[in-house]
Amino acid sequence: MKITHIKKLLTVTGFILATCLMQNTVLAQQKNDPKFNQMMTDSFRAEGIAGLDRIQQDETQKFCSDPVSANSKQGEKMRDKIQKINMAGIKQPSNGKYIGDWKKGEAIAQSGRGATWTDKADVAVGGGCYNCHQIDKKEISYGNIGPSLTGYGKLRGYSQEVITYTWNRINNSKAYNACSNMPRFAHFKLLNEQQIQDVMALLLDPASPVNQ
Amino acid sequence: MADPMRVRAAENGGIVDVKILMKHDMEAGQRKDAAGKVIPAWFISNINVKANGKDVFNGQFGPAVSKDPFLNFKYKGAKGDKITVSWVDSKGDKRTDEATAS
Amino acid sequence: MNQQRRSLMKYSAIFGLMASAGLISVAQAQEWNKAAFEGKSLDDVFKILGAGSPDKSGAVTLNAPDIAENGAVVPVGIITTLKAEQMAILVEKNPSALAAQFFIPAGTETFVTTRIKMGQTSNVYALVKADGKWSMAVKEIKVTLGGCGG
Amino acid sequence: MQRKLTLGLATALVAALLTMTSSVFAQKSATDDIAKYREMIADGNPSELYEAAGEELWKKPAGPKNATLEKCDLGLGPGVVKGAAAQLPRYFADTDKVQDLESRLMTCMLFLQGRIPQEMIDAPFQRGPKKDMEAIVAYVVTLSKGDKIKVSTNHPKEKEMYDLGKRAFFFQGGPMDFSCASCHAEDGKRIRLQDLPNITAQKGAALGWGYWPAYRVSSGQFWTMQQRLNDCYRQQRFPFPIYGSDVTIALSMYMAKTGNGGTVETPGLKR
Repeated sequence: MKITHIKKLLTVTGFILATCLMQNTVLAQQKNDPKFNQMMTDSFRAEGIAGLDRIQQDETQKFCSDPVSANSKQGEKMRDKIQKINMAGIKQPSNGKYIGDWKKGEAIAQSGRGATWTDKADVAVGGGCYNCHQIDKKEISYGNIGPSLTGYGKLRGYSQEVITYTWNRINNSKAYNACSNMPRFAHFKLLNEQQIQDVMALLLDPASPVNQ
Repeated sequence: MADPMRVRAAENGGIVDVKILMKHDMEAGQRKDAAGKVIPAWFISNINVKANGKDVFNGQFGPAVSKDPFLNFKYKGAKGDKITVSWVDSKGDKRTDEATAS
Repeated sequence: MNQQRRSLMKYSAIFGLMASAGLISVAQAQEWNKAAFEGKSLDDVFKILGAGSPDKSGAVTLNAPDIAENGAVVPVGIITTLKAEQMAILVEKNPSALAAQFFIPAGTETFVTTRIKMGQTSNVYALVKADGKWSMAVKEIKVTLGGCGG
Repeated sequence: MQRKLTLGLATALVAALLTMTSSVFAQKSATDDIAKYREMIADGNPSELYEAAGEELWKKPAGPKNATLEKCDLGLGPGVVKGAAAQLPRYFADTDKVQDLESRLMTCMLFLQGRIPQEMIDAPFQRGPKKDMEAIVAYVVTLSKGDKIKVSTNHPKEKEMYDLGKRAFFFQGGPMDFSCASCHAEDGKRIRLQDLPNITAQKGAALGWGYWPAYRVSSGQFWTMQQRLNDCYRQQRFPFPIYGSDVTIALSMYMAKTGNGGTVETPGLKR
């Protein structure tokens, strides 16, 4: 009787201790620096559609702003947590359709416009995909921050598994890699469902030039 | 008044290498302003270069020449040549600058 | 009186001649070839310049990059071993093909470099007129999309 | 008839060339070609046009006090312009602040000429008082061309600014989660065909810091470092960084200090 009590107590203590430790590592990632916060507050002003709320970080942004800690062993649990949060927000297509029009997808991939303070709120935001990825190999002006997507469907196949993974990845890349450099296109409503379907088609329509 | 040009002229082996930078917007008449109105074309149309008063180069530009135009050519000449560069634009604005071949 | 008048006329004639000699550049300024610069297609401009159908010639070199990082500034140069008196740069896919033309007096090298705007990837032509005959060189210059694009 | 034939032939040839190039075109050659392009435009940097205007403005009496900027202290003593930009940002005792070139010039305009900094801060880039500032900057930085980047963090305020700048460099925000580090923290990266210097390392920081201010061919404008940073933040989808604000100076301090020892190549010529 007594022993089980102690056991319970130990477990609880252990749990509390573990939680404290975890929180400590999370806190240790980057100390809150009032001076830094003050600098950020004082240095920016709202302009056009770019309000000051844009420097109010969410949990993901806060965590990823300290890459040394985020990439450390101690950061691992937090990475999982961030990924889970982001995964939870992903919605599958409301009409069950994953693949749209690859030609429209190519136009979205080409455009890096939108969401800056010089853009109006109604300017369609581009995917900016070529900024970081090779896609259709006929386009020679492509970046390399992300992996090459040339032959995407041809190489990986067109299974539902590949389709769902790709859908999720475009919707919210942070569901798989907490501090991926890729924007969370659905989470921040940069691209709507139809636009994502079109980008999906660019990668996964067998007729898309990407898969030729 | 139009902004001054930068004229460099360097003699080497009896050939004077002339490099000219002109300050001009070279508006092509294709762009729109913030209000959506077409900005009318306005560009340097003619450029004349003389060395010691004698023509060594004549050029005609269209609006497809880049903003702040650059021009490079060479002529048979000598150190100390007085080089006079003049341009006139499509609105009739003019600019003349001088340099000495070194 | 008559004598005086005649000498005055003679004087003004000489003065006029001197003035026109001195103002050669102004005269040329007024001769900006409006029709050629407003010509849309290559053929339009060839016709207006009296170039007919210029032959490609190894004696004409168009010095330009294969790729332009930005279409707003594309360096292009013409160099030729021909005794060129006139040279021109044309961009096939620009709204008006003729970008610039140059007149080369005797004693000036048959070499010129300038910078032009290109709206998109296009063939660029270097035209050279020597001994009344036009020759040309052609090169495709790719205009790439650059930067973040925002 | 003959023309048609020649043209047809030319078109066919070009078409053949096109198919050939598009299939063979490797990225390597594309970046090599970009390098060739840059080399071709390197001679004849239109920054020179701004620099000449800036020298005139430096020596021209202006402002309520009708004074010139010739006694401006950019850190090497009143009136010393040569080499001054290579050592900025730095701490200035008279303002008790770390200042970059442009914030320091605003101080000189205030002290010497009686010009109100707020007018400069509020002016849009490339117009009004900013147009003058840009020309003056072109003049000042040209006089450090070829010098080594030599920025100190010996003063506690300089060190503090550096630390703040480093933190700001990694600060993510906006609807695209971007920080400076999203693009500038790894070697060998590109956006489209543009190389991205790794600013967290000396070599990359020297490349980034050392070539700005620069004439941008894409806009046909001379851009100061303040405008460069402003547009970075615009593309990061951040709100508007205030001209001469601490975050811009802190980032400058971080870049310049990291790039120490590199060569100042200003004014540069950029896409």
